[in-house]
Amino acid sequence: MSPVLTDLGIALGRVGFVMLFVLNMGGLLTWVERKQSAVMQDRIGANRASIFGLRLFGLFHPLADAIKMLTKEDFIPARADRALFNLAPLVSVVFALVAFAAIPFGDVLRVGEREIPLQAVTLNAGILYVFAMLSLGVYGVMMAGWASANNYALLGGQRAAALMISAEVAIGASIMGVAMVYGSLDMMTIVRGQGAALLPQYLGTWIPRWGILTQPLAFVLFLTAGIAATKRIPFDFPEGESEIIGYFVEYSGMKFGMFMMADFVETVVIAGMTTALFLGGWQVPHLAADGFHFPWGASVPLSHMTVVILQVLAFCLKVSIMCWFLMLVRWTLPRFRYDQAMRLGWLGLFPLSILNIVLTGLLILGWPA
Amino acid sequence: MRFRQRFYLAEVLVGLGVTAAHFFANLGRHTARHVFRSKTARGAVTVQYPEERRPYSPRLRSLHRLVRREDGSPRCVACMMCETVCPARCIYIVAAEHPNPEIEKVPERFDIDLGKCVFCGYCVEACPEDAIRMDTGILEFSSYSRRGMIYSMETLLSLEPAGPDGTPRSPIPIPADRAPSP
Amino acid sequence: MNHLVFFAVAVVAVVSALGLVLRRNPIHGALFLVVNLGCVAVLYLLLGAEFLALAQVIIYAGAIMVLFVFAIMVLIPGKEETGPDPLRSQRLLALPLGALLLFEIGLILSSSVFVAAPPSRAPAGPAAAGGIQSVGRLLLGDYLFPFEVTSVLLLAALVGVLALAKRKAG
Amino acid sequence: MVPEPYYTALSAILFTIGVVGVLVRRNPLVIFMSIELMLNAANLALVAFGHRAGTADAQVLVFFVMTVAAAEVAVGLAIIVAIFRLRRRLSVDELSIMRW
Repeated sequence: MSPVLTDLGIALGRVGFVMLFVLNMGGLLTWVERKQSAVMQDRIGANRASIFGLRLFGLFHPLADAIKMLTKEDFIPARADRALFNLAPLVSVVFALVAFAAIPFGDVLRVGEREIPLQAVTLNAGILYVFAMLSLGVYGVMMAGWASANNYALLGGQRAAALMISAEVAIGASIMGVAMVYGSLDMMTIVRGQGAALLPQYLGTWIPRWGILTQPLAFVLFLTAGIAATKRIPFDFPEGESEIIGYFVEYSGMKFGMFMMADFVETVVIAGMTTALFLGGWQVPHLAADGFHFPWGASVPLSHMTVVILQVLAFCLKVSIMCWFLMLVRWTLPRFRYDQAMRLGWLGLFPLSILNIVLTGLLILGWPA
Repeated sequence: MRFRQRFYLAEVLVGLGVTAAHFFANLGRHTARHVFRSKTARGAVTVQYPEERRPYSPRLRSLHRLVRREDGSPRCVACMMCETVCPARCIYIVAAEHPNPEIEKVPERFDIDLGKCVFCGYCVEACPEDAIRMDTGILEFSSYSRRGMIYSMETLLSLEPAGPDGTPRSPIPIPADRAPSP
Repeated sequence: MNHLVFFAVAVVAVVSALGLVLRRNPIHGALFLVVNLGCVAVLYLLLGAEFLALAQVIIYAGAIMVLFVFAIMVLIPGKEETGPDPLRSQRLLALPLGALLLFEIGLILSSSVFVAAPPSRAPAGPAAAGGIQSVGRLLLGDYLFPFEVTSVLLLAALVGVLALAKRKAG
Repeated sequence: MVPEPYYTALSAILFTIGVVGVLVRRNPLVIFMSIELMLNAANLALVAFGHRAGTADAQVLVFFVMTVAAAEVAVGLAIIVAIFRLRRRLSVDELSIMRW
């Protein structure tokens, strides 16, 4: 096989893995959302969809939903701006999907002579890339609000735009602290930096240097702003299906489904980013490239392939846990009002993240190296 | 508000703790039920309706039935009390002479339009002969047309009272337009 | 490969720029401009300016144009430019003027100064020159003073906008 | 590698389209966006020249241009919104009250 084809295959494989992971997680989250909320509220949740009587705890419901949405009438309001109306859900979904590309899901995989970084796209400024893609998602929302020719949708779109701008400012400012600690904007480097030991002179090699320990304030700020960026409860006033209706009132069928999908995919992206920046990404505690090295002296040598698989599994597990946590938040907190969320974003999160940057800078400068 | 409550995050964490505790407790119960086949653990208060039913209260007003005499004829004497008292005007009676001279009349037609009925039970209260009751325990009747919601005397006479726990003993009457097509 | 990407992106960029100028609806114009900015970001990537490409997307597309779209949505001037144009004859002059400008720029660019061979010192390569590190070093090293002055400029803009927006209508 | 003259040529075309847009359109918002297009074209030319020179200085300059553009857009949009509040219409032809 020619090297060009091999390169193409590897690139396709990397992108394909991430796409599969994100899309499946997004689809699965529709099930998790129903089931988790049910379990939290002493209910059972959706369990009726079945194939040949096989129910599998309602796992077929995402499939049934997809069929339902694909076969529903695709209604376009008479005065709508047809081109933008059709484009808007696509824009929402695409930017949410590509955002995950810069998040590493494993360390370097060595096959023969080749070294394959387990990341869909290798970028020097991966954080900025994810950030840029997330910030472009707002166009889908604004286009939907505008193109529907519905004043409620327009207001919803404007609320969404205002929310996402204030959330993104806070996200951008809070990840700067992480970038400062690990000295890079490349997500791979940041994740590698989290494999080292925290305060080795005092704690030995017991505790890994994860972002949540070095940047606890940034973690809370990022998570809050990240939830706001997904436009889900408690920050769901852009849509607020039941009361204040939002930017996708006029949408039906699969286009509506794509907006929902974009929200779920954004949840996965936020979970992935939190994992990569604060929870050590694909790092398994005490797992080095050649196996486990425990601080009490024991070590378990492992083959390269095992280590890589363990790392990818660890990443998937952490992302799942984060998704679970985001769902927990979504089903626990009541909705913020528009002005409350703006106040929180601009007067709470933003100044605090600036404070975090200043404190981090002082610590880095003043820390006895 | 106390200081701790003004600082929203602490209260958020408390709330998350409550919901997470519920989640894990229920998850454990579900696991015990489905994996370890525990009979007592119930992770949810849900009643899985068509398969599982809660016992109905004996006072529940369900589908009407017409009570029969010993000889099988309707006990109803077509006095029109129920038709008069019905606030929804869903009862339609046509009276006829009864062969037995001791009994004044008998209904020739006794139709109840269940599409209109509000299940107030006034007809049961008004009946001087205790000829109409609402104790069949049947709640699931439906039709594809308004015509199908009109139940005739023959149907109403054929119904049985519900069992002691409220389970219906007679089959749900299926209107003609809902009958499975051959 | 690079040529292919360049020409594809260039065509999209020109078409979207024309869309901005020609479309009546300002929302469409704004979205065409977003596409154009995205194209230029891709061209920055081709030129090895990774940081600028991302900054272009974040600042221009993600913030400035959102502001534009927001303003257009608030004002909804969708029915503008429909009435008779009193200055139509003057506006038509814009086309020959534009052609003249293009010709002039072409002349300048094809003059000896620009066509001359690249400077003798070898380019350090796009990775070294365009990477985020080198830009950062320059920004906080040689250009520290302008960098700091920029913050004052932003503050002034912030205060100015607040002063303009706070005023009650009528 | 695509030679730099291609980039500068594209930048010239975009710049000209922006100029024509400023001259032709009557809606101040569209004129403003055309100005942004011109700025952008100039940025592209700068980066292309910087690429030829092999230094990152041009990129720093472009970065400053972006920052200034952000500030300028904020102020400009605020002015346009203020004018709209005052006149209820948006057409540059009617904004001649400041003329001598």
